[in-house]
Amino acid sequence: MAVDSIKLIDIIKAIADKINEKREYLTQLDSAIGDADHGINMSKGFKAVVEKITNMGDKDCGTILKTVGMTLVSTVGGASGPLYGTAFMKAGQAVAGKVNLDFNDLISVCEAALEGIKYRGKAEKGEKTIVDALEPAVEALRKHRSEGLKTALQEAVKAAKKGMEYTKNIIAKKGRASYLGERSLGHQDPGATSCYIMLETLADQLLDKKS
Amino acid sequence: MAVDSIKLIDIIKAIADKINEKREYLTQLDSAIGDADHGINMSKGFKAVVEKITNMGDKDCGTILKTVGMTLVSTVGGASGPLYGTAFMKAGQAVAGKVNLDFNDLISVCEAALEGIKYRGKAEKGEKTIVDALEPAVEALRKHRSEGLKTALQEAVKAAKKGMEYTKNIIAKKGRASYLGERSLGHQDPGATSCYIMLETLADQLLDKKS
Amino acid sequence: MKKIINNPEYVVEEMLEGMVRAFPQYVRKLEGYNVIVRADAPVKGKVALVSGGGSGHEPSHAGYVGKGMLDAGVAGAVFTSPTPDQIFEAIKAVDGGAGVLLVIKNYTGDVMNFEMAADMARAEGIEVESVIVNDDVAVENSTYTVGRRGIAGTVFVHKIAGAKAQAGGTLEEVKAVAEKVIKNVRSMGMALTPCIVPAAGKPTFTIGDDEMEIGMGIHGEPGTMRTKLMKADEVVDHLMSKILADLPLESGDEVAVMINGLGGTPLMELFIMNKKVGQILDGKGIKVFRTYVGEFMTSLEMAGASVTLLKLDDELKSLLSAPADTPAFKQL
Amino acid sequence: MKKIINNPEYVVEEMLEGMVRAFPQYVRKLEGYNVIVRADAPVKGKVALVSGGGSGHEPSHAGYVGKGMLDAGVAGAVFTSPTPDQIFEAIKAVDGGAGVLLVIKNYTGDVMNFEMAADMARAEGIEVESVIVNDDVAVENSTYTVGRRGIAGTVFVHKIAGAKAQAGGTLEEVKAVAEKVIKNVRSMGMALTPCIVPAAGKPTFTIGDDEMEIGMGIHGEPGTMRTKLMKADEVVDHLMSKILADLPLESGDEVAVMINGLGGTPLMELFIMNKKVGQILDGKGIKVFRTYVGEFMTSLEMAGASVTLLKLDDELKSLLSAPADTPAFKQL
Ligand SMILES: Nc1ncnc2c1ncn2[C@@H]1O[C@H](COP(=O)(O)OP(=O)(O)O)[C@@H](O)[C@H]1O
Ligand SMILES: Nc1ncnc2c1ncn2[C@@H]1O[C@H](COP(=O)(O)OP(=O)(O)O)[C@@H](O)[C@H]1O
Ligand SMILES: [Mg+2]
Ligand SMILES: [Mg+2]
Ligand SMILES: [Mg+2]
Ligand SMILES: [Mg+2]
Repeated sequence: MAVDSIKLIDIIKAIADKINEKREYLTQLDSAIGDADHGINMSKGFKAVVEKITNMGDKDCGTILKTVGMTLVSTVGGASGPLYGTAFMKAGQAVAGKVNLDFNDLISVCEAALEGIKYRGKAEKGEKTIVDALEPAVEALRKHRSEGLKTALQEAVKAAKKGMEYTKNIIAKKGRASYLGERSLGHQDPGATSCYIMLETLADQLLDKKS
Repeated sequence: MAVDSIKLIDIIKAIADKINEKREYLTQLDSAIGDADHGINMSKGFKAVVEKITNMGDKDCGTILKTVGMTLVSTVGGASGPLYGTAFMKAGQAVAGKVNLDFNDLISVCEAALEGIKYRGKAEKGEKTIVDALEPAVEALRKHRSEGLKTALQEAVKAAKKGMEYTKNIIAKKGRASYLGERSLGHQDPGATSCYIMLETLADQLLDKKS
Repeated sequence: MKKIINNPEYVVEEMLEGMVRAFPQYVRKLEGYNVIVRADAPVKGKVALVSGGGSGHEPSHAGYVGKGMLDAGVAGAVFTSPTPDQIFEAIKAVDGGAGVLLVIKNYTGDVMNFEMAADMARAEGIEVESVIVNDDVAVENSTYTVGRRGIAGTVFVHKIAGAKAQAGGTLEEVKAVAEKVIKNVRSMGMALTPCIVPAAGKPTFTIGDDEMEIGMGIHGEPGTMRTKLMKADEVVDHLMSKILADLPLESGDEVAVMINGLGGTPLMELFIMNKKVGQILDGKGIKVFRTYVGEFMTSLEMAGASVTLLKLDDELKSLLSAPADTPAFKQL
Repeated sequence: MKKIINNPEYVVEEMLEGMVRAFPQYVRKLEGYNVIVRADAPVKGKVALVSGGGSGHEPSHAGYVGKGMLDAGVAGAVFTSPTPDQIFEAIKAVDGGAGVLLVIKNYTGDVMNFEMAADMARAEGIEVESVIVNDDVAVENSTYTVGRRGIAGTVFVHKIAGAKAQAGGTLEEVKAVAEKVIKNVRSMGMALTPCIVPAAGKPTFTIGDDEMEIGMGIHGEPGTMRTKLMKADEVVDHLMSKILADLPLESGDEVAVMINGLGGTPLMELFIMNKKVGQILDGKGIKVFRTYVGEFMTSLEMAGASVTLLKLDDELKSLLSAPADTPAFKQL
């Protein structure tokens, strides 16, 4: 695998499309345990991201990822803006200056994103947040690294999905849903869901087109 | 005819009963062209009046009427409080010190009441107010004075009724209904109506019981 | 009826108790009367200002009792003028020997009750004058009727006449400047929803989800016209055109602006209205000297607002700018 | 949706324009940002206070920008925390060389966005500290969760820390007194109706005509419990018992009281609530030092109210009593 800047931009655009497609669904999940804006927030952010990066094909991958992060931070607001924003900014730092990303870089990007989210949000696994989807995915990537891109990515997506679904069974300890206490049980976390959607889109982009 | 203080108190109580009976009706008339409180205002006032005068049988008629007026003024508020209050206060002045009222006194009482209302409200006939019922009644009393109490009173009530009904055909120039302009047409004036009710009750009390 | 109240019969009494508890440094209540007076009343040698009317217009009028504005606010039942004996007690309690000015909103009931109280006070040797505020241009003016209603513009009368009195003006001078304000102030309002008088328990009128009422009074009386919902800019255009048609203003003139919420409308919407008011005045070269945005003369929980313009001269500017310290109107 | 607005997308921008037009003597807007700063910012040598949050809580926070309170208010989209770049611009614009204190309400989004802005400012050599207000006792406190929300008690932090800064306090001192306020302030709210976020166009929740919601936040989030309508006295009893269970007060202690309307509730009802609050405090021998009744931290047009108690000592009393001059909070 080798992802150059043009390909990276395509992947991010695909993520933006998917997020926009799931706008209502994510908002609906947030209305049950939050303030009914997660889909609105994310699609607003990624719309701005697409505008910003479309013509950045001549920039390195680190710069592109950093731009995604800064754009999310400065357009989304709320909780998901700083969280995903920090994730992309850290990811960009992890591959600063690179014009091509290989499999190991990809793992670094995901690790850095997770680190960014945990640094910013101070959440651990099991608190009904983005971390519940992202951390299992990163763990799977590491565990299956030796089996190659395809297996590792597929396992990561599977793990993210399982983590996302598990959020139904736990009480929120972070974010707006935590005010609900027990009443947050039975509802799937919107942030974990958007994270799963992004990882799934990433895998689709990398595996279908076999680059 | 001779109305002593006890009888005067009975008449006022009868008026209070009648007003209370017509509470909803008067309020409903006021809701069409005013602020839907005339019946409430009047019955609140007369309830207080009854409490005040019940034990005033040993006082002269002037004092009793003055007390009615002062009580209306200090409990009703709005427009009808000062208007009817002044009417009764002036009526009391007109028969100050008298322990018995004869037919001529009765006419003086009505004249003074009209004078009080016009002094206070500065309304003329034809402006859709209390005056439209009371002034024709006073005119009829004067005109038929020589024909005796019964005829004069009957004519007065008839004139008041005609005046009250006429208010449907005119535009309000005084009071809250005047803000409606043309839209006040077709509605009977609540104040003219309460005035007619009082005069009718007075006549019933004086004529049925032939005192 | 959704209200945070106890007994609809005692809302006025309970409200006044809550108010006096909140602001003992400013006001006290006359025992046995629904009258709020300055804590330090009577102020010796100062002309005293008394206003009032039906309750339900809070913070009017008791909220304006304090230094630089009113000496007493008399609270009637909800939307019903107070009775003369209440007003008379207020006059007696605040008369500091320099006379008393009554500021009356132009409603038949208010005018008569205040005038009777004035007569009672004069009979006791207190010098009393009165002015009648009639700023609502929604109602056609005519010498053959009772004329216009008094609405939010009344607060400018309180402020400016209050400043004149605080500055030591004589009764004649205070009355003269109050009348100058009345001559130069115009208002007009609109509403999105009716309100519910607690004792009645039902709305004062009904209105569709897509309708609004233009030319509302402040007692839940119907307005002069009902229309489909308009955008804020259109609403303001309409209100301003009525006001400007009646108040002769030329380029270079200065005005004070008041955007008054009727009770249920959030500040956000009042500011959006003010944006358009400012744009219209800019377009005509009329200078805004001061703007007041908030709830000054309400109609219980009615959603809606009124716009008031006051044309200023140097005297009015300096009195409007004078400090005031009352529970609901403070200016440093 | 019945609102006096133009385009739901631009309500914040239009509101800020209307605000700056209304109060040019107090505030100006940073070009290109939804940030309101003191007209005379930066004030050289004074610690600067920056607060903000989602819009829809007006007059919070921009209404408190002025002498003796905030130096900047940052306005996010309705009910959405502003982004770090906006907050960063605010910090830069008001830093007068003595450092900047951020007053943050405890919501995950607000905390993260403000902290990122603080990092950005520190990277430019500006001294920045922050405090997090969490006065809402409706939410169970726990070290394992994000803890309580910040609601109306925040205004006491603005007032008291603002007074300390105005008096020349150092950043450390201003932060310390802000934290003292946070330690001693408790609030709880209730609502009768939901509100409508303009961009959403429908109510944040549905509620029956005979129901009320207890323990409401200020973003239309559901409360902690839904009940049948209660009388004002019962509502206040409930709110006060929760507050008093959490704030240790003894006979002889002194408090400041705030009765805060959420936007759609008339002043009359707030005063009726204050009557009961005063009675309860009287019964416990707790002295009321000052009371504030009005709309301080709203939730658009939501009908409802919150009660806030702040336990005072001599330092807090003197800072609370200090003058303030802002569009929405004036004290002489
Ligand atoms: N501290 C945190 N760490 C990680 N994720 C968090 C944290 N707090 C909230 N989230 C995520 O943010 C999501 C909500 O995002 P969003 O609705 O856009 O923001 P807001 O809560 O400010 O309205 C939650 O579903 C949760 O997954
Ligand atoms: N100037 C006036 N002169 C005589 N009657 C008047 C005048 N103004 C109003 N009224 C009478 O008062 C009646 C309304 O009384 P009411 O409803 O009790 O008072 P308010 O108008 O203050 O609510 C009207 O129907 C009218 O007959
Ligand atoms: Mg959300
Ligand atoms: Mg009436
Ligand atoms: Mg009335
Ligand atoms: Mg949100």
